[in-house]
Amino acid sequence: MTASDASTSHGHPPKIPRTKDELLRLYRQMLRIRRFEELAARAYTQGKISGFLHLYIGQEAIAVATKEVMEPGDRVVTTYRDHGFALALGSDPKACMAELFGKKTGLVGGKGGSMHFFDRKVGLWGGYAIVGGHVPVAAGHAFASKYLGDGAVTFCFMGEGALPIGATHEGFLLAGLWKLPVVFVIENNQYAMGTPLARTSPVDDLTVRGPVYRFVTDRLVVRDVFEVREHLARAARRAREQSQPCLLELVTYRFRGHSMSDPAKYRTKEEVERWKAQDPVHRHERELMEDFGVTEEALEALDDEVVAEMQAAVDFADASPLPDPEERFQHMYVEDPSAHPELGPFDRTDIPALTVRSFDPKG
Amino acid sequence: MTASDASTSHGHPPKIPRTKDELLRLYRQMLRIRRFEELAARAYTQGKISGFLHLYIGQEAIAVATKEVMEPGDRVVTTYRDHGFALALGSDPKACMAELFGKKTGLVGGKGGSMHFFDRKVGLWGGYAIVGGHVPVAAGHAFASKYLGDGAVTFCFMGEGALPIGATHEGFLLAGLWKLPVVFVIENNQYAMGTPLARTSPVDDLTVRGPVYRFVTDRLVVRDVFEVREHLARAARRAREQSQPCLLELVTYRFRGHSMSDPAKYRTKEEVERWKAQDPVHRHERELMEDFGVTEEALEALDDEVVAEMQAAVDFADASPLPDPEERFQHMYVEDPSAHPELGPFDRTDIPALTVRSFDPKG
Amino acid sequence: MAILQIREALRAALDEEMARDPRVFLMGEEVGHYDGAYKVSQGLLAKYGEMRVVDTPICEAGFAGVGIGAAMAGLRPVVEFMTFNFSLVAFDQLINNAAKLHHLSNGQFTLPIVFRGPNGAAHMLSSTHSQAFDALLSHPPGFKVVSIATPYDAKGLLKSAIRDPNPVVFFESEVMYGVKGEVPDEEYLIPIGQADVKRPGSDVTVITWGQGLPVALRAAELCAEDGIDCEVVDVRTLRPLDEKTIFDSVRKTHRAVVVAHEWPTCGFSGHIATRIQEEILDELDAPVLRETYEDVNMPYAENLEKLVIPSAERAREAILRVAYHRI
Amino acid sequence: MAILQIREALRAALDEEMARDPRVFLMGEEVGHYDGAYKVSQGLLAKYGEMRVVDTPICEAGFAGVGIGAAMAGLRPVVEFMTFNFSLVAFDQLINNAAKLHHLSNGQFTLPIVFRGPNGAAHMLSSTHSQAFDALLSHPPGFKVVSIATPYDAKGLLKSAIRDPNPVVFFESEVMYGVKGEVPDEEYLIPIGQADVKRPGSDVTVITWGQGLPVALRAAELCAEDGIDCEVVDVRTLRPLDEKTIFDSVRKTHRAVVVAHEWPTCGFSGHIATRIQEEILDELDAPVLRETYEDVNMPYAENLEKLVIPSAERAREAILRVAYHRI
Ligand SMILES: Cc1ncc(C[n+]2csc(CCOP(=O)(O)OP(=O)(O)O)c2C)c(N)n1
Ligand SMILES: Cc1ncc(C[n+]2csc(CCOP(=O)(O)OP(=O)(O)O)c2C)c(N)n1
Ligand SMILES: [Mg+2]
Ligand SMILES: [Mg+2]
Repeated sequence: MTASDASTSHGHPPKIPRTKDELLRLYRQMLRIRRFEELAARAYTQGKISGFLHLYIGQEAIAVATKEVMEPGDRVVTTYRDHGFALALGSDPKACMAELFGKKTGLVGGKGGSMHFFDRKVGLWGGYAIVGGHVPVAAGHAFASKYLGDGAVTFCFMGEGALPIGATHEGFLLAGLWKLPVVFVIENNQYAMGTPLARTSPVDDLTVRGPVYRFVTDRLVVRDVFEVREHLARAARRAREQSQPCLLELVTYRFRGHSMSDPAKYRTKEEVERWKAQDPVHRHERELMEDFGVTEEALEALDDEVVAEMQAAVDFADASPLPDPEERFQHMYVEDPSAHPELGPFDRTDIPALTVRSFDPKG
Repeated sequence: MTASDASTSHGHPPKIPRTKDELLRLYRQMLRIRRFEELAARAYTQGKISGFLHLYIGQEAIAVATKEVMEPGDRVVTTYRDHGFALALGSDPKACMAELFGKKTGLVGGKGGSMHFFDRKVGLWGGYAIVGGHVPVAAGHAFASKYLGDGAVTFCFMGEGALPIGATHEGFLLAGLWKLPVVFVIENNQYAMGTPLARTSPVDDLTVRGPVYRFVTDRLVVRDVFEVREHLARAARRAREQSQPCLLELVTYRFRGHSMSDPAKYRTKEEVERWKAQDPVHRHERELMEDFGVTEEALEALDDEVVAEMQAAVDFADASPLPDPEERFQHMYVEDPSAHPELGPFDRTDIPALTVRSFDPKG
Repeated sequence: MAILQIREALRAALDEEMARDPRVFLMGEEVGHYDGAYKVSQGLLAKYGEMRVVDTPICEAGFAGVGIGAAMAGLRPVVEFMTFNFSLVAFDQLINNAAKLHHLSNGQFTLPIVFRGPNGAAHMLSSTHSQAFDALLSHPPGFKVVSIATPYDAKGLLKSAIRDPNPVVFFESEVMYGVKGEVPDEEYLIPIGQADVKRPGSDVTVITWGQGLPVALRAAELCAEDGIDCEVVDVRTLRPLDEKTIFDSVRKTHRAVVVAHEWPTCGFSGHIATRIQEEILDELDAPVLRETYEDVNMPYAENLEKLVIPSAERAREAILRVAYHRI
Repeated sequence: MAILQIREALRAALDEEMARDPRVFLMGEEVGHYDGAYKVSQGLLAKYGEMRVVDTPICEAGFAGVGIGAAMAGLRPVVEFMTFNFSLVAFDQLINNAAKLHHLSNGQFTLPIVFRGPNGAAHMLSSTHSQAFDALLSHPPGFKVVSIATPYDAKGLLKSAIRDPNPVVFFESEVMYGVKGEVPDEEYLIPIGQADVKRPGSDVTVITWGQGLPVALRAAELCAEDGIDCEVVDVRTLRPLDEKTIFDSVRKTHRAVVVAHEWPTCGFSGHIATRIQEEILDELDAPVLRETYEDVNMPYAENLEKLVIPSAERAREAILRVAYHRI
């Protein structure tokens, strides 16, 4: 699984077998993300959402494919561009939208907003907003998996803009040195804010750094959610079964600006159109109609359902109360450890011995 | 010039033509460093030097070869293991020793000690003691060279222990992206304090990271000062003439502990002996006798001269006054810019336009 | 006199200094082709080219270090942090290199460099993007530290910062780039290290800077309705601090309140209170009180954020308290 | 009672906690095979193996981040910085991740992690290796911050820090690892957030912590010769600060001096002075004075370093000054 045996041409992707039901299911998931964000964008222009709002539109196939390969206990760690992962992993769209609205009912009680979705129960270990800063943290999650022998895989996503920063390098290095069960995924949407990759990277193929860390690497242009799933599954298997860290570069595109305040004037209309022509959501829509005989009416009905679900999220968010004033002090410090089951029997003396696996820095 | 065409075997190095005078000159330079440090080590045990004292003994050929390839205006930026460079570049041993003694007459007036030799007039742009922190600074010196078109090359040295840290990666990346005229040299003495490379790097060949930054890379085991000079010269030429940054890994060994307080118990006696057997200083000593007929007496006389020079440095340091108390406040801020010619005509309006070369991030 | 926004005043300062001195260059994320994340550097790339308006990858330690190295080599870098929140990854470069190398090299190398960008909470950006580093970068010796709050001060102080032979930290504010004010047409400089009395008064000294200034001025207005006449001192420079202007005012009013957009523990507001009581305790008729961020991480929710950041109403209460006025 | 060095007391705390709770592990440079740069972790690798005593490459941001991630996942990391000077490269991890994630995730994730290591000037290490980060890491909310000065406190507080469900910054001192003192044979814990009166007295309150303690105690001895009876309060914890013990003492003595191994601008010493004047100004018969580092980068030369760091003689002068005693 090296860059060379990945398909990187812009032609039709190699056909991976799929059923109509499967395709419908994944298509629906992608559509849910897109419709959620379209409504969020509207709410932003209405002044109901503030701060930074980074949309995932165009990249949905990645989050949806990730959920497909996750097993219970697996984790996703990602950037501020995090709505897609929350919805794909199973977060309640109501809580997601309420978070954007800064409401008490939000995913993190209105403390984080768009950039900081955390939803432990679905495996979302956070949206982080300092570029690269989450990479060592994800390595730490994987370190814990190795320590505890829990068999979990950590999926860590980052933009291509995160490769120059030191934290990314350090997280990679420790994961490679200690052979941690982690899959690092570069969502290369080709721009970091207004800056194209060519102006920040000495090289075009970002997986060239694999050998520095003894990562297995892979590279793929995102067009087909099944193809993304296959590549992610391969990497996840390596991480889970051999504790072999992998670096996967997924070349993709965001159709909107960096955030809501970015008019994205740095891209040509032609370039955007070229990428829209291979938008996975639209491709799969055509596929459903052309290859599986799904009618336009059926797709419209599905879309209506999805829009209704997301509109309900907006209505919920709108109607939700603001956080209580004293909530700003809540969770500054853990006052009552017993309210945090994850802290376990922290002050008891009869903790069972953990099975700590032997630790060979090279093995 | 790739890792593969560099000689990395432990056999006799390829014979590079040399004259007796040349060999004597370089041998003397190496010996000067060694004797200086031996006397410094003694002064340390006598309590005349304090703080951290990191000896360069075993690595002298690198500093001496560097001086050989430098042109006026070139710079050396290195770590806390910096005595060798100061002496090789031409700093006054008296001022160096006085710095170790914390005296007013020291290279930096007693402000820095062993770890922070700066001697602008000989091209020593500093000894830095935060691992990796000087790498972006050196890239900045090279950036200025590109900006000013001054044709200078910056030589930046680091231990192999500096590769995991983010600052090194970031400095490399910017140098590669902007094609800065810099030579990065890893002095791989195989240990970072007590830690062998195998416990901190996922890979053995550190030049494997070259392609990430579009560096030209090279790798060499340090046995022969002429060979080191040749490899450095090649890299310097590329940097100077093509503004092509290079990464050169020099595999070497320090015969002493990490610093004076390190008993170096983490290495076997056999390993140390193996490396001592190919100590460049001793090799060249044998060569002078065997190939050039220099007598033992002549070498002893040379040694006596060198020891006398360094003992004079110790005597000077010992006799020098402590810094005046008010000197601790001196140079906290520039109070009088006119005392700093490097600041130039900073508040005039008739500064001539600089020739700023066109700046192509890829070119 | 032109009426300029703060961003325009900053741009004018950069432009004039770049035109004056070819060694001056600007470096940072999105400063060039994107015309600046907050449009401070709009048009400068077109005018000065890619060598002097340098777009960087996302690696603050790397480009801060390059700026430091370039300054040592005789250039005059202005390094922009998109916001100072992102400077945390460059703290080693700032504190160990920029702030120390002149002293450490015993004066052999000088570091005429400016690190600038917005600092402090903007609006609903949550805790990692709403931090004020006034105290963190004033604590270690070595920097000059400036914080501006008007277009006039922005231009005059940025020009001085660029000409200063020392490393300067220059704080701006995201939410104040659009603030307008008069800026002279002719060239002027404002010396670093001089406070400015933004509103003269006789009853209570209100000390502030940066984003605190509008809060302090509003509080002063509110207090005027209570019959309390506030003197608002904008320190403008945190290092070196113009203690004389502060002490002179307190000697007159015998009462002081500090209004600051920063955390309260080990903040600069506390430093000012400490210095007042150390030097002129006997002049004080009341404790020096402070209106700062609350001691919590910044929440995203609008109502919570509003409670955490300084308010003119709470500042008014502090002012009335030190004036022993019924609240 | 055994007589232990501080390094031995710390080691005993680590050993006991690692034996008690298999989730506790130690991570840092040279902590394992080298037995610790200052031998704090001597013997622990042999006892607990490479998974629980983890030697890291030189990448403080990386391994601090790994510790943070591991803590989120239920482990109990103790991250050693060889010295806190090197933590500067990890400040983003410390301040943006460790100190914020519990709040930012609205309590979904907890961060039971300790960052420990020596802080402050040792002896002749020059400016990049002689820094005290008490203020820098106390300023942003989110950490508990401990600073120890005796073997007894070292052991009892490190055990509490490891058991604490919050991120804790734990400051030690290179030059004090060899300091000896009594440590009970039986297990004990010292709660975080409690100051300790290290010497009772009635005339002047001397507030200190960490490396300041021996200076303060020595100054108190000197003052005793002048007939001034000092009460020395070792705060031990900077966050949360035990203000009650400080205020109670000042209410008794009406005079206070802070002795601190840190820079004077925006320092913790100033925070203490600020809080005293804010809360009990009327109790003060004199300004709160401070004996700290001078406001300069630390020089290497022995005579200069000695002048820059706090001295018992200068502390004595400050004490006599607040006592209005002839100096
Ligand atoms: C350390 C740091 N510097 C700067 C920023 C500001 N910033 C936020 S997102 C971004 C661009 C990131 O681009 P990329 O990594 O490609 O991710 P994308 O937004 O394309 O998903 C920048 C510069 C930041 N958040 N953190
Ligand atoms: C960021 C940072 N972390 C830790 C240290 C402490 N330290 C000083 S030297 C050193 C080992 C460096 O080894 P290497 O880079 O191989 O250089 P060598 O000493 O072998 O020349 C360490 C860990 C430091 N100076 N800076
Ligand atoms: Mg991108
Ligand atoms: Mg080494």
